[in-house]
Amino acid sequence: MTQLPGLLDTEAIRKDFPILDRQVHDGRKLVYLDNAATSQKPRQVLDALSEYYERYNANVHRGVHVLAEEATALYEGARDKVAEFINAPSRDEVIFTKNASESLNLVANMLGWADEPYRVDHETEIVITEMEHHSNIVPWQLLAQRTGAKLKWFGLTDDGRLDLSNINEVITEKTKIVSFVLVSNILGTVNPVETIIRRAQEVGALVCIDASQAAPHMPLDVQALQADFVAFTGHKMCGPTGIGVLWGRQELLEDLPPFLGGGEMIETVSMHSSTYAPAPHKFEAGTPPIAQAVGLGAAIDYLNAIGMDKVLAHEHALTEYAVKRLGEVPDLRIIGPTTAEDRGAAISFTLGDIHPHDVGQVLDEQGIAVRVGHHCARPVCLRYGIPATTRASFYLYSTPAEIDALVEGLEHVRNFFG
Amino acid sequence: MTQLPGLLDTEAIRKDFPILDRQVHDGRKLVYLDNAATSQKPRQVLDALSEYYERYNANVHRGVHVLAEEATALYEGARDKVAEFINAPSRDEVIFTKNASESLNLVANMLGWADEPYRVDHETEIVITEMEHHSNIVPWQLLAQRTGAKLKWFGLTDDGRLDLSNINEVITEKTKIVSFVLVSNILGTVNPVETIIRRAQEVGALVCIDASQAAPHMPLDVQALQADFVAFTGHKMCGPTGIGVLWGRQELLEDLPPFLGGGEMIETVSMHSSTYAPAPHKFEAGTPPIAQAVGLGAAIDYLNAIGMDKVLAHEHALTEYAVKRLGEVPDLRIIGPTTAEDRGAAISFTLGDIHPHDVGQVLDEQGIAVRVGHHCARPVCLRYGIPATTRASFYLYSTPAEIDALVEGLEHVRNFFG
Amino acid sequence: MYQEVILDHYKNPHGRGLRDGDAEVHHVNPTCGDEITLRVKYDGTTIEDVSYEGQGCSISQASASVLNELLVGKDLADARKIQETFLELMQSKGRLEPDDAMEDVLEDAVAFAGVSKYPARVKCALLSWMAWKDATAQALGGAADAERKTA
Amino acid sequence: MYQEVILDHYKNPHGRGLRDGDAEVHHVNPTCGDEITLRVKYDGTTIEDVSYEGQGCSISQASASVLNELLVGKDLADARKIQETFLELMQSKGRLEPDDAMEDVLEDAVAFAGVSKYPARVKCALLSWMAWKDATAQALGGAADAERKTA
Ligand SMILES: Cc1ncc(COP(=O)(O)O)c(C=O)c1O
Ligand SMILES: Cc1ncc(COP(=O)(O)O)c(C=O)c1O
Repeated sequence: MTQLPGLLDTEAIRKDFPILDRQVHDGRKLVYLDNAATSQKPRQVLDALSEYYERYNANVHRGVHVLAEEATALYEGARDKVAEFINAPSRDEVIFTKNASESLNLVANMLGWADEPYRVDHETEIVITEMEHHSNIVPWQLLAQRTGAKLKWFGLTDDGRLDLSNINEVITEKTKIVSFVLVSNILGTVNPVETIIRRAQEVGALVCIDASQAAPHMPLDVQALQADFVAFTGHKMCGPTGIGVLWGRQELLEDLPPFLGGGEMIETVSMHSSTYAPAPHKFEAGTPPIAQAVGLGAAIDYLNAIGMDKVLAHEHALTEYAVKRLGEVPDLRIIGPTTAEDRGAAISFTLGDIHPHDVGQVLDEQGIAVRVGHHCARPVCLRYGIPATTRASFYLYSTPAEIDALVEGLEHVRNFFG
Repeated sequence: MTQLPGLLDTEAIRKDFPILDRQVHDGRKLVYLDNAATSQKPRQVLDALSEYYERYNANVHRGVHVLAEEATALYEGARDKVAEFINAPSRDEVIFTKNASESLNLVANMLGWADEPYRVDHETEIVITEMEHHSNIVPWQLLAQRTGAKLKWFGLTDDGRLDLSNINEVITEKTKIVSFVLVSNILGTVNPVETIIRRAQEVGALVCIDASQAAPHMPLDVQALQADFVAFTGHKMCGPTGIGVLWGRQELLEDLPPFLGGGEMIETVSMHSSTYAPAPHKFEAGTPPIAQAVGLGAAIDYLNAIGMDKVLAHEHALTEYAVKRLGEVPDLRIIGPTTAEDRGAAISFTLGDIHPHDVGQVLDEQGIAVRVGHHCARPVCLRYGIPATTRASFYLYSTPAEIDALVEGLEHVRNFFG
Repeated sequence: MYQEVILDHYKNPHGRGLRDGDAEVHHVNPTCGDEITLRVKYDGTTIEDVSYEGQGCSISQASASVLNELLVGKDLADARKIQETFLELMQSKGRLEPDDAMEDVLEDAVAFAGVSKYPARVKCALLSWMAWKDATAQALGGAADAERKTA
Repeated sequence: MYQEVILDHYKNPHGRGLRDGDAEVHHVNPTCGDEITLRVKYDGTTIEDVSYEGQGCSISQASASVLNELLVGKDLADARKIQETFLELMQSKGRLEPDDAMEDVLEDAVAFAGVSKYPARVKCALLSWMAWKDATAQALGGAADAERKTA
């Protein structure tokens, strides 16, 4: 087996993930390299879910019975865990949503309905980048259409990085919000947060960071980031589906208007008018994803026990190895940074003119699960003049042997369509 | 044991619900009468969740690998189950949300951003009722504030029913949408859908029905209801938290604009503009609550195996018994209909001037879980001049013995504070 | 949680009713609808009266009664100490066993120690105390709002 | 799924390229970016030519090639029958074993039977067929949009 410095003890870790034992296509071992789409879940998370439902399940808040108090303590305890995980100054800055997409829509809608100085309207500008996930494009397009604001964006360099050469023209005094991805899900690029934030602060614009591909893979410190909002999603970080997070600076959450209205987010309701609870509850309408928050808390416990710095080192080692091995495959072109520097463990590529759908399908027949398509980042495909890419993405249980299997699989693809 | 006609075999059913074996407060048997807040989950649902994560977990749509195809089939299969459960003409009319609150907000927002003839604006009116859950009040208050539309509502009669005497003044030619609850979560009232719909259709208004307390407890047929939208929530019907449903008529879903933007809900995206996928996907931005949909599907299988008409009969028998037994408790006043006719199995009451918090707490000490407060329906409390109520609510596993325990518990409360 | 002392105060509240005051506040516990209207009257920094009307559960009612009994006649500094000690006890999640020193400060109010185990009820117990703090800030000047936020 | 026939059509497509036509449509499969521009030329109700350009996976490319081979020279009624049979096969979720009658109608196109087991790929196989249906509706009048919706 290939030995790389910095690898985790994947043999032990893989035992925690029941699905990794699965066989597909008549006995082929599953090689799961679709982690940027969603991660698998360790038994510890599944146990936390079952235990929640089997022992504590009740609706949260307002209850005076045992189950309601226990369920509330578990739900709010998960908020504490998230707050600590991202080093939030206050637990009240952690809002539970259903996924990162809702988190980003929440920010866009808060700003659309806000009073000055936050209000986005026809005299103001919104800035994103060309490498955003659709979930960080469409909400801003909708906001721009509905308010008349102008949507601007940073383009990309040929080697898959943000082109910040015109930063002073893109982010201007008119800019109200700059929203960008910390780690691209299609290119793998890790973006230079500081440069962008510095300029945004200069002009007094708010900054929202899409950390969906960062939170699962590296230590995340919202205070060090200095952003105003940070969004991520549970299912990519060993947690259940149905749960996302928006972190926002407390004073902003106090000032900004609610988005969804309903139970739990109110202070007092009459038919004529309502007042709202303080954040985070103001932004959590209806019965929250209680079990899913508890599951996310268990996922965070799991990741903490391993150590996010170790996860990062593991993936960095794998990425280095993968970039090298993929470089050996003829006709393979990596879309995105071609070294492991400032890049995450999602690697997109094309293989000659074999269509990614065909690449993915033939890999699948060998048990290798990759994602193909535009990965909800179609503007990136347009930018590089390709219809789609094949993407392999790794996580804490991925191994060099799986990368070897991928490379072998790609050889087979080439022969098949050759 | 009390024998009532129409009861289910609760002894068998209760074996499916692990939590019902739980003991609280040093060995007291749990008597769970907080079902209107959330239901417990049968093992079949928990197993479906675990199986999903242990064998099939992947992100849905667009994947060409086995897990992605299986996960997609399971997720879309859950949509089929929901469609059949509510007798939807088409599966594409079933939108998965995170809870009923999101479903209701989705309707309000679609109408706010819609083109004519659906658009709600300052020349139009919105109609709700005084017995709505906050989740069917606040979204409309927000919509009214943000569009200038006028919010109107039906009041309540002294015996806890809708006062429709002025229906022609409340619902007028200006009315664009009438949104009301099918079964009240605080009063238990079952509302006369037909009368309201007839008037709404007369003036060409859309109708949205909050079926959160109906879907779990009775057969639901959206075609028979003749509404335009129907909302409900998974966690109250044996399903997981984190999943809700909005059913909407296909032509409306085609015409109305999207709400949340992001991955999965698009057809094609460029930096300049985007087009949207057909419904239901248009309204499902981001990674959906996949496991939760699968869990809801399993809950529906479970309920179907018992039969919703049988569930209804069971709860009706319990409600009749409970109304009778509660009537024997001195100083107890039922808030809502005092017979089992046209009422669901949630019964609110006051007990002399003992505060509901105290009632609930002392019941809890005896292992009896009820909800106290305004049950996210504060206008009802204001209407009846009470600060709050105590609410006992039943489900398919509830028994006459549990009602007896409640009545005994209330005697104890009276003695304690007497 | 329902100590005899609490039930006594609930059934026979001290100083209930609204009387003359320097400032009046109205506080609501939105999660359960408990309400209190509370007035303070100062003579310099001495608390001459705390009068109140309200509706709510036994905990919130008894707590207001205990507050009246403890604070009336005290100097502001002492009252603050009592309020802070009570707050500390109520936020202890049942983990704090009141010692003699605490009992000396809180007198009857130590009976609320058990309530701190019930997060949903802690707000009931604190309602009148927060109202008093707010009213005091108003009566003696100072930023009432700022005080509420840090409470 | 990758039958020899499919790979052959993929590697050596029939009738590829855009030629003169009565109507042109551009269809996209948004989930994977497959695209086709397709033109039909009719001589009365006889299909004189189906020409196309596109990019996409082997399935969508081969399917367009098979379409060209099967439909050119056919009468519209026969072509419709072929299109409908192909649609039926592709929507069968792998549950339909093509019989002799079906093979007679579909010829090379029966090779796509295996694709119907892969929901993500069915749209690839159908792309050119939907484009043809749309283009035909445009060329011969009739509501192309309505046709697309029911497709
Ligand atoms: C009548 C009614 N409507 C809406 C809701 C909101 O459901 P959820 O909290 O799941 O969004 C509830 C339950 O809380 C309800 O009882
Ligand atoms: C960079 C990025 N942003 C946002 C999202 C959206 O996350 P979700 O689908 O959980 O809302 C994803 C994942 O799909 C992503 O990779």
